Amino acid sequence: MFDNLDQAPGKLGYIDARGKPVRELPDEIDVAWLQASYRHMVRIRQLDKKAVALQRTGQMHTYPSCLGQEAIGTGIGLAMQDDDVLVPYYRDQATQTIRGVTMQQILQVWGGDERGNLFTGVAAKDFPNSVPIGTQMSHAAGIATAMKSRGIKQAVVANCGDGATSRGDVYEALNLVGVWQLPMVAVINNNQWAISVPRSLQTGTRTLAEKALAVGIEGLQVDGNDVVAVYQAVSQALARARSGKGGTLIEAVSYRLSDHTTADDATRYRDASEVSQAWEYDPVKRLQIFLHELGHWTPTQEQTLLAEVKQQVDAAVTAYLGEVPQAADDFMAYVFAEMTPTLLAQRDQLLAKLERDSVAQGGGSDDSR
Amino acid sequence: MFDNLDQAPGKLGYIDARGKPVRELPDEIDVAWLQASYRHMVRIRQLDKKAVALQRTGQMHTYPSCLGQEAIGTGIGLAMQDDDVLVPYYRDQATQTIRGVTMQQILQVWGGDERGNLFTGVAAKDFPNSVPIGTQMSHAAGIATAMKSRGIKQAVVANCGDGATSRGDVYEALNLVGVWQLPMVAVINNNQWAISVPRSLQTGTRTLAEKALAVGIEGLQVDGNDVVAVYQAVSQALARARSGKGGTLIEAVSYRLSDHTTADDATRYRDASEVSQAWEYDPVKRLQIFLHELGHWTPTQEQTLLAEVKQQVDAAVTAYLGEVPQAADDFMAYVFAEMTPTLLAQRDQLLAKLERDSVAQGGGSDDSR
Amino acid sequence: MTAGNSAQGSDTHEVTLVEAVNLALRRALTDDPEVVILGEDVGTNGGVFRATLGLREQFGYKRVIDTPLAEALIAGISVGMASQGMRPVAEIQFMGFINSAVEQMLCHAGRLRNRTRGRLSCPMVLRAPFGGGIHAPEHHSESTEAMFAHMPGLRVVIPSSPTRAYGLLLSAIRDPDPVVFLEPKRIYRLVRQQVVDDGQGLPLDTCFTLRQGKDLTMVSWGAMIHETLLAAKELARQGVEAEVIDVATISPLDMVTILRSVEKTGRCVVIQEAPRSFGVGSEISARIGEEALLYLRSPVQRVTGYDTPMPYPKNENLYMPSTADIIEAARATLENA
Amino acid sequence: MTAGNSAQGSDTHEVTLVEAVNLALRRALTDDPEVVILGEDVGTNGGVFRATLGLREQFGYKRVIDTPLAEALIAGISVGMASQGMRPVAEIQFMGFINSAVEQMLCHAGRLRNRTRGRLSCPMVLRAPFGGGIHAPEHHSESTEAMFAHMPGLRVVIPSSPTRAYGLLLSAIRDPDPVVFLEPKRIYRLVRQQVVDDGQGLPLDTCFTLRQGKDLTMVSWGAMIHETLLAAKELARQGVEAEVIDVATISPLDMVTILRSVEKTGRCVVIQEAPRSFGVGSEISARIGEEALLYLRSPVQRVTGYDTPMPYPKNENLYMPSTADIIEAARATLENA
Ligand SMILES: Cc1ncc(C[n+]2csc(CCOP(=O)(O)OP(=O)(O)O)c2C)c(N)n1
Ligand SMILES: Cc1ncc(C[n+]2csc(CCOP(=O)(O)OP(=O)(O)O)c2C)c(N)n1
Ligand SMILES: [Mg+2]
Ligand SMILES: [Mg+2]
Repeated sequence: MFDNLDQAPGKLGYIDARGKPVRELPDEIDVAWLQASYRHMVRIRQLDKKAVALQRTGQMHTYPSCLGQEAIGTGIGLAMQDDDVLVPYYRDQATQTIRGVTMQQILQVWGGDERGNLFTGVAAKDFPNSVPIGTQMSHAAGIATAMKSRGIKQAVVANCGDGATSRGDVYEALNLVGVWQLPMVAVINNNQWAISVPRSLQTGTRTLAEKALAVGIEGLQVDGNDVVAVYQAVSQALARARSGKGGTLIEAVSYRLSDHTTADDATRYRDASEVSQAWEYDPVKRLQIFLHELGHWTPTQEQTLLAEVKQQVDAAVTAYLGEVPQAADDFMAYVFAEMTPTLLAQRDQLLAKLERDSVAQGGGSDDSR
Repeated sequence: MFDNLDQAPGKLGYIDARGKPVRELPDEIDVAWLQASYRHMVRIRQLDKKAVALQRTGQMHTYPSCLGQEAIGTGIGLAMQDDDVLVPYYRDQATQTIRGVTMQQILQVWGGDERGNLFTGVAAKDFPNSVPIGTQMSHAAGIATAMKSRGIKQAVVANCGDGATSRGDVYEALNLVGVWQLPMVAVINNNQWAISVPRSLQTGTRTLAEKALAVGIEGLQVDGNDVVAVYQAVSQALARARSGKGGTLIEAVSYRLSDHTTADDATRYRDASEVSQAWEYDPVKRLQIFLHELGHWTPTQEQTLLAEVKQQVDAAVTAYLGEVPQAADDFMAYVFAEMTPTLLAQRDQLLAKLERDSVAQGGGSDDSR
Repeated sequence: MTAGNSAQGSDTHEVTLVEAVNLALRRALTDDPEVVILGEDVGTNGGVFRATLGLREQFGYKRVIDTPLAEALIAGISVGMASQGMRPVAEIQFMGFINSAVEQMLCHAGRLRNRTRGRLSCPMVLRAPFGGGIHAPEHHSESTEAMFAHMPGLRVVIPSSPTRAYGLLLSAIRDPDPVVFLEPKRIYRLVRQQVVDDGQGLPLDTCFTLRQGKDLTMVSWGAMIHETLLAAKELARQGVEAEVIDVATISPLDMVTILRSVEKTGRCVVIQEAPRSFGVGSEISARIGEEALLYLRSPVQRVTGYDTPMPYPKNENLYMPSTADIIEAARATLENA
Repeated sequence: MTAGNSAQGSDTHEVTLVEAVNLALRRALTDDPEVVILGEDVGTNGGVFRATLGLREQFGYKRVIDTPLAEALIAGISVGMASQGMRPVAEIQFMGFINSAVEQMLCHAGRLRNRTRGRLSCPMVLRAPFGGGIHAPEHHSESTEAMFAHMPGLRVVIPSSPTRAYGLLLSAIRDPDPVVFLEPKRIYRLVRQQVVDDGQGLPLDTCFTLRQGKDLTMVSWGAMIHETLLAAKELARQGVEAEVIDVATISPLDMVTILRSVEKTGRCVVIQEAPRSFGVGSEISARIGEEALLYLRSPVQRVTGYDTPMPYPKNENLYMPSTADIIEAARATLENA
């Protein structure tokens, strides 16, 4: 499953697959931090489950689950400072929610509503996720260039998958980080698969971290299922970046426990046994056991958390399902800062057409053509 | 001038900048081989000089000189076998002529005549040079894929400059060589400059050879001004490739002694002192001295060679200048295997227009509009 | 596929468009050892739309190749392979991801023959599912065929039915020059048709007249052919006989068929899903205006998408041209006398 | 530049088109600290055409940035910088090398505002010299403006004189949305004009009528404006008054100006250097046919390049539309009565 042994999540972190400590926790990691991480991870897993369920019942479009990737997103989210900028990919729901993107917004995006990208607060300058694989990495490099040029001590975190490392633009962006010493931390979510293509068919290197060598930046591998390891790696890399010491490439070794998206059927191309084995590395479970064995997580706490999270997720779903539709012409209104005469004319056509259809159907335009 | 000391040409080869042996020559290199190499290098330098002169006198369009790069091209050309395929870039005149591309064809290409790409014989499957930087590397990977898929023991040599290593498609192609173990040898002509941009602004790595690490192939640096070193490195890499052991990235460290092209003025961005220092590493001179000190090159031989080469170059120039123009509609005739109705109609328009203009000008269409 | 699976002989299959693609690929792989399939997820997974389903099993790893995730590379190695006499049929997973392959298609695929005055050529096919209407995420619904149509040296071919998918794809693969083959994914599984798997190609560079009519000409391609035919049917019910032309090969354009029809009907509606301005419909409309002006009894009408990105799925339908839009445009051409 | 070099105040300069570009860049750098120049060889070398000459010296390394050789990267980091409020003005060395930047322009630059419903925007300019006629090597002569014109969310702007280069570039840089700014390199140094360096932009999204005329309308852009004006002059000598319209902003297209003129003249020639089919001229011709049909006294004529790659320099002139071609087309529109 994992290309080679030293990539197995649990070998490069603090808490192993069975929830046992691998080495002493860093000083800044206390019980409160661990509990908070755990809460984030449980919350995002529930949201994720709900999103898949909504898709299955026709209330959501294609959705990319982050099942099994919660530690990566959470570790990054907790490591980032408010004035850092996040350039996510589509499995970064955990990081996004920590940065204040609402669960409703996440549902909106995959429910097919651009308003889900209207982030506010800390996330106001963050990018929405990028669908064309890899293209976001140069945006991040550009943001890092702006930060460096303005002399602000901020940094960018940019994420992508293992498959994305085959794209030339990812290399181009990382190469720029190296030559311009940009304050950027790139995290590769190596979940072993790019849809049906295994990591071993993407590149001949033993690790993805070593791609840092080709661009002259730091590179390291961490256990992507260990939230402490991800947090530590990203925190330290961000500190380096903010202090002008340049960028880092972090390979977070993990596993995609879900189908690629709800449109995918992973049983077509990978063994059930591989997946069930991967479940033994579950990032959420291991943290629960760890906390529990430390004496800091009880079944009662678990139940309270689940109830609380259920309420939050349900509230988000209710808000999502109940939202006021966008104005019909919203998809024209933001193409340019001001609508051009061409678009104004096209808007008139659209509105006339909707009027026509509504009359033809006896009122109310709907989803069918 | 050279980013760091171990890149200085002369340090990674057999014959140093002063024409002194650095280490024992490989067995297969004998006097005849050295003399043949020297002849090639002198010939290409003369052709190159002539091409620049033709451009200065308005008989040639923009031309990229290979002054100072003769050892790279010659070393590669001599290392390749007939059934290997060359995917050159625009400074590979030396390799091309060794593979049977005629001097006249090289002049034709830069004189603005597509017929210069009508290679025959050994070069019949070679690519013409590629103007969009880096794009040729994936052609080479595709050719290597075809070879591997057909089970033929051939290999591809693909070349590019130091600047080209910043292009994502170069990385993509090399990555494929690594993961598919393709029979391809990539040679980077690190001539320290990409037009006005020094190597140090292209990437943060210490060498370009180490980019091989990111794609899981062999990588090495050689003295690109030492024809023996280039030959050895490419020969061995080709042997590995042909025997199914995968690809190699060779960084040939050199220096662009000329302007970027005849359209460039390098004095705008680099010091004369740098260039004159680089002349001390001249690949042609050092081989001459080496041969001379071995007792195998006399002033008489030099004079004979120069006379002989002059004759060859002059003949090529005469042929080039005297060639029959292409048919007016040739630029339409090869767009598709057969001219489409659209193109046939456009050809009629063209011919009518030429007829009209010829009548208007009292016969004979010319170069002015 | 409801009929037998064998690509030998000439079995008849009742297939959808995507199954017809599969059938053509299978036939090409069987007939010509130089044909190889490559792309992302085309192997074990059989393609995200299952266009390459079962091909890996039948033809093996060497002929059905999963590539790394890099579209510029997919196009670039196809150029290289084709230059040596192979016949690569590359899949771009969605047309929205074809953009990094633009450079290879424009600079090399379409020019290799011309650049070398016929010494090297580039018999490759770049397949991509295109168009909207399946409620897919952003960038999964693009129709940028105009971009490729403008590139010299490329053919752009678009089937609109299972039979045409089969016949045109075979011809595209056998064509000695590069073809961008765009598959209208919205109708991938819309209807089944009898396809005789006899290895017969259909002609490229020629329109297909799907319906004869004397009152007006409707010109379209790809998935919009579906709405166009529905509109023609409704118009017929209203007593108006529309001629329906499937352009099929977008470039080079067969204007003869279109002009002949417009000369007969004097009225024309061009239907395209892509954004309105600078689309393929513009060329067709321009050519009609320029070459059949005296026959035109009414201005050419274009029914198109808007000059906007395709909206996220919730509002996708606001963007898509509809049957009613086509009927309205047809009526408008009929009003001018 | 023959006059003073200062970008302060409002000196008058007698400049070529490329010098006007330089003047506008200098002015933008002076006025707005968020403006940065980036690209290959734009620094010490001042750009291969010298468009950025002296800017590095005046504004330093942080504002005038030599990038690695990677066009996708240049566009991509510009998107990133612009999203944070900077105003990157990126140079692509030749339009023939813009193709790897297509994905960023299409998928991101033109969509960031729409995707985020106005939260993020992309005020960047992508400059590139374009067009043929300077006997440059392959890929140095492309005119692929139609490709960008079809992309929602992008402006495509093309100046045809020093004054318009200055004014349009300033407006492009100040525009809140992405602009592809194409500079006709064939006329980079053709004429000098008085340019007042007063920081005044010229309006985008609007045609410029360069010559009034009642007999026919000639529509063009970029370098072909030169031949178009020559043709108009010759026609005037022959007693025919042509109205000459410089489209200037290719997308979004100002059809009002064009239609108003054609309604007056009833005849139109569209002149484009790019390959004929699916070019910008197709859209213009289509719109005229569709919206001014009743005014047309003769079919619109297009004078264009051929559907071929630009030939290598020796035969470049065979490809290029000429003044005589324009006159011939104009005459053809006049023959139809
Ligand atoms: C440029 C591009 N090509 C193809 C796709 C289709 N696609 C979507 S996700 C995906 C696989 C991505 O794999 P990876 O980078 O490992 O990320 P993961 O989904 O595994 O997290 C592909 C091929 C795309 N979105 N963009
Ligand atoms: C894609 C692309 N971008 C830009 C150019 C313009 N250009 C031609 S050569 C060159 C520099 C190439 O440098 P390098 O790769 O080091 O090769 P060298 O010319 O030094 O041998 C540039 C930028 C081009 N030809 N192709
Ligand atoms: Mg993955
Ligand atoms: Mg170089």
